[in-house]
Amino acid sequence: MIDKRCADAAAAVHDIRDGATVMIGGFGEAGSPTELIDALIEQGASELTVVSNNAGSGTTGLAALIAAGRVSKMVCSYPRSADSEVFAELYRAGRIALELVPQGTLAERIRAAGAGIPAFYTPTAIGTILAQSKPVRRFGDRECLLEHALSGDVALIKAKAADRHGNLIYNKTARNFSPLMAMAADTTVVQASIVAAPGSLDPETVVTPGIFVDRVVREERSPQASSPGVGWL
Amino acid sequence: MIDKRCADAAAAVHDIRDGATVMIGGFGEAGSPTELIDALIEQGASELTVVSNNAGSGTTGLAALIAAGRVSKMVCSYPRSADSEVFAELYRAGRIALELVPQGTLAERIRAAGAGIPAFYTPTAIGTILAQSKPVRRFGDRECLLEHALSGDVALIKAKAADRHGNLIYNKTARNFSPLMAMAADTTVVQASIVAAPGSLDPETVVTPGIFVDRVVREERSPQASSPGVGWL
Amino acid sequence: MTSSMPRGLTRTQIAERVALDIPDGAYVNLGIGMPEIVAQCIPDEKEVILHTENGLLGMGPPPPAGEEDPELINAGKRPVTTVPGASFFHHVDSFAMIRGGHLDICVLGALEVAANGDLANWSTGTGAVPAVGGAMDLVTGVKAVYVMAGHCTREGEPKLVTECRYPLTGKAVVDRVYTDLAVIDITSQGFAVRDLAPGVTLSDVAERTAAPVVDARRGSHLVDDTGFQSGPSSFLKSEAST
Amino acid sequence: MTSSMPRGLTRTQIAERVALDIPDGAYVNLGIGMPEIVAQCIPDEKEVILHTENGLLGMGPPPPAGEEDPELINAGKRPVTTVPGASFFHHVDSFAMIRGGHLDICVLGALEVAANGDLANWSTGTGAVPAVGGAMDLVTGVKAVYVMAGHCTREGEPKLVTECRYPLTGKAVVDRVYTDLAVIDITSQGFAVRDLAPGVTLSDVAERTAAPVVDARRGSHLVDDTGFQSGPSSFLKSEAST
Repeated sequence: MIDKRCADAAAAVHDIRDGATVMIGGFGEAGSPTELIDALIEQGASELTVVSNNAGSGTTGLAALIAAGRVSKMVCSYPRSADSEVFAELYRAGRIALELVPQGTLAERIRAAGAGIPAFYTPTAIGTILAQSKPVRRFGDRECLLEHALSGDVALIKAKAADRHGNLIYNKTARNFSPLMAMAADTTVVQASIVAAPGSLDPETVVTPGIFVDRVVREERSPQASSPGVGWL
Repeated sequence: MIDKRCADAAAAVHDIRDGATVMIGGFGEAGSPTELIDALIEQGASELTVVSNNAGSGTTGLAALIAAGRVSKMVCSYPRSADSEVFAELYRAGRIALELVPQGTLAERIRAAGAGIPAFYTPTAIGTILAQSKPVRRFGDRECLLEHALSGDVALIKAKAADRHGNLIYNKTARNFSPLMAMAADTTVVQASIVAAPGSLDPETVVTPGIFVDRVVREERSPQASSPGVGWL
Repeated sequence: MTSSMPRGLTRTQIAERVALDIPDGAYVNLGIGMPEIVAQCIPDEKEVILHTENGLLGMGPPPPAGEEDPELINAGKRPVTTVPGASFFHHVDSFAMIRGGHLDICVLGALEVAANGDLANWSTGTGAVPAVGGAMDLVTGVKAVYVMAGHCTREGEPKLVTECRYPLTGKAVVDRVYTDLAVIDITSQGFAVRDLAPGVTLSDVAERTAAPVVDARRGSHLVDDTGFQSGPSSFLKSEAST
Repeated sequence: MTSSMPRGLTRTQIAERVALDIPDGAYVNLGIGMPEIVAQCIPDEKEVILHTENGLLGMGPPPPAGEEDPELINAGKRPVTTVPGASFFHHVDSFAMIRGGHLDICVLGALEVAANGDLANWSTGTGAVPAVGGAMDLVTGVKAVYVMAGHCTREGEPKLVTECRYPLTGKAVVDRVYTDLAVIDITSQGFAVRDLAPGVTLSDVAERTAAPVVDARRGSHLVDDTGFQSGPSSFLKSEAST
């Protein structure tokens, strides 16, 4: 039987190794898998490369992972935040590396990894400092950069609902990078507000088919959780 | 106001020019936009390049368009059919050209056109006769072919439901190539069983957002149509 | 119309001026910051579909206080709503709309715009943390790229220049610039003033622009150089082909 | 066990043999034709998710007569059903599953398989209309490529050869071949017989194979060469690492 449910977030992230590339879904707070990130902080893996659109805000979630010194490199499009200096301070101190990628190229590179495309051409960033050292080829009247697939050892993502096969749906703009990261990582771990029986999700409306998902954890802090469980992680 | 609805299929295809590249959705019969194809036959455009997974079966739809001598070239993955000799006869007689493309590469090339990717690398077809004359590049331990985006002047597709913005949902495996072709064609024409008011489709479950759609026609022959309208096209 | 010193347009007035040029039925992406104001200025008689690159087509106005959903936000990470006909999608589909040339217009802020259409709007090249977001994708993929910005910096430095000093977002990508003083097209002749704010003269603009400007106002040789040259309706007509 | 002339397995028996090797929880694509039979042979105690490249994960058996939906079909364009937990998707997402290495196993037919794993299964190179479908994507992307075919053609020509004469589907892509006579792995030593059908000897296989075969049966030096060498359970155990 296929049953991708894990007992808790700790179990779902227990085998993430030092030096791993961890993709983390979310655009700002929307879709951020905070319970899985907290479990990863607890678990202790370090020297991580994190692929995520942003570099954390406030002092929780990804910002807390960075503040704990676990991240040696960020791959993202927008590591600036109004309400957090965590990344900025480490960056200015030269204690964290940054690979800055245009947001669309970042999304496309992640998808490429999931779709078996080792590299593709795009006109985005041509003529800018982000094009430096990348191969250029002309197609018609446009110069394009060669961009490579970007894969992860692990993806940590958040869904609205999952079943034990790993089929997922998301909530509004919390979808963002998560379906792509699910495709691109060797192991995809999901925290979901609702964990339902197979057949509960309409096959027409599944956004991430279960084939892309390895582990499912029901959120402790979601509204569906009973109050004693809230925040115990 | 945005209103992409057309009076009928004839109006929706009236401006397709001789020599146009026409993408036609469907995998076999599933998702085949037969009313739009019939209107295209009536309209008379010729010397067409047709991009479609198959090359028609039986004597209706795409097979009829081919039989009418309107198609000078097919771009497809599987032009063989148990129940039609239309394409085969013309092909053997040298009266229709064929660009045979592996099915996944075909889908990916169409998507690339819609996503602004001029070309990408894939290991599919390496070492086969379909790789002939294509540039090869090695990524890690794999040789890959450079494949180019495949766009269309027009896409003819079938949906289960549409609204006047052109938002679409599909029925089961009738979805197949249609969402990709909608992205890749300059003008996308949809025949839909149901045409509903904006807001009728759940924003979470729209498969093709209206930005990719230009014209919507309600099916005459769909179950929803009153019987007098059936087959009058 | 006033003949006093040029005050120029307020931010909201610039946004209104941009909104005038957005045709009915357009698919539009509004950048973070000043361009966000444009959303509030689109007249009811136009149906304009707003795209936000974090995965929503059919973005509506901010929700009433207390009804915010932290998972329904725009690219600036502020709470928004949806309009009927909206759709959600993931990031790669969202950027396919941008990069595949499906969006009609984007409106972006700027640090500098060069006379050849080069845009710098993502980095001052100093010690700040660099952050590019979707800006490079937008300028490369969207059919028409409009910039909305103060004509000069707070320090009075022109933002319209011969050549950008800041790192580029894209080369030769800007189609038009809306400032507090004027509407300026990027043409083969460089900056071409198409419209002036009330009370602003062509020489006011020329003095505050670090590159030559040409006069491209409709019938500009017939009228004086104060005030809007063309009514919104004629202006809009010329937009139909955008 | 019989010592009479080798009859070999029926098509259904080959399919049953393939199904034995598919582990619980696998994501599997079954090619058009003979491999389709495998779907009916998967035992109830295994949950195997079938993928069909025209856009469905969680394919169920054919529907009862009269309940066919022309818009719910498999890659062979035959009516199918869905199982609980199924999902529909478009073609590029479907082939992302294939090409991105997400499927565990595909089972394909063959015209020829070479000792180095080359596969020819899409074209006889003659006047017939060429049609490739998803075969080249499957052999390139799926983690394990199994071939299911008659050991010889109807004319008695071996399908297992030193070098394919027909146009290739892919180079060095096949992992294992299931025929009416044997289960044969592709190894660095070429064709390695892993299992024999009841009543079939190693020399029966060698005589009908146009390339050298080696004996790779579990404990083959201890037992005679008739009948299955290893029970299904031990065979399956070795599959866990596939």
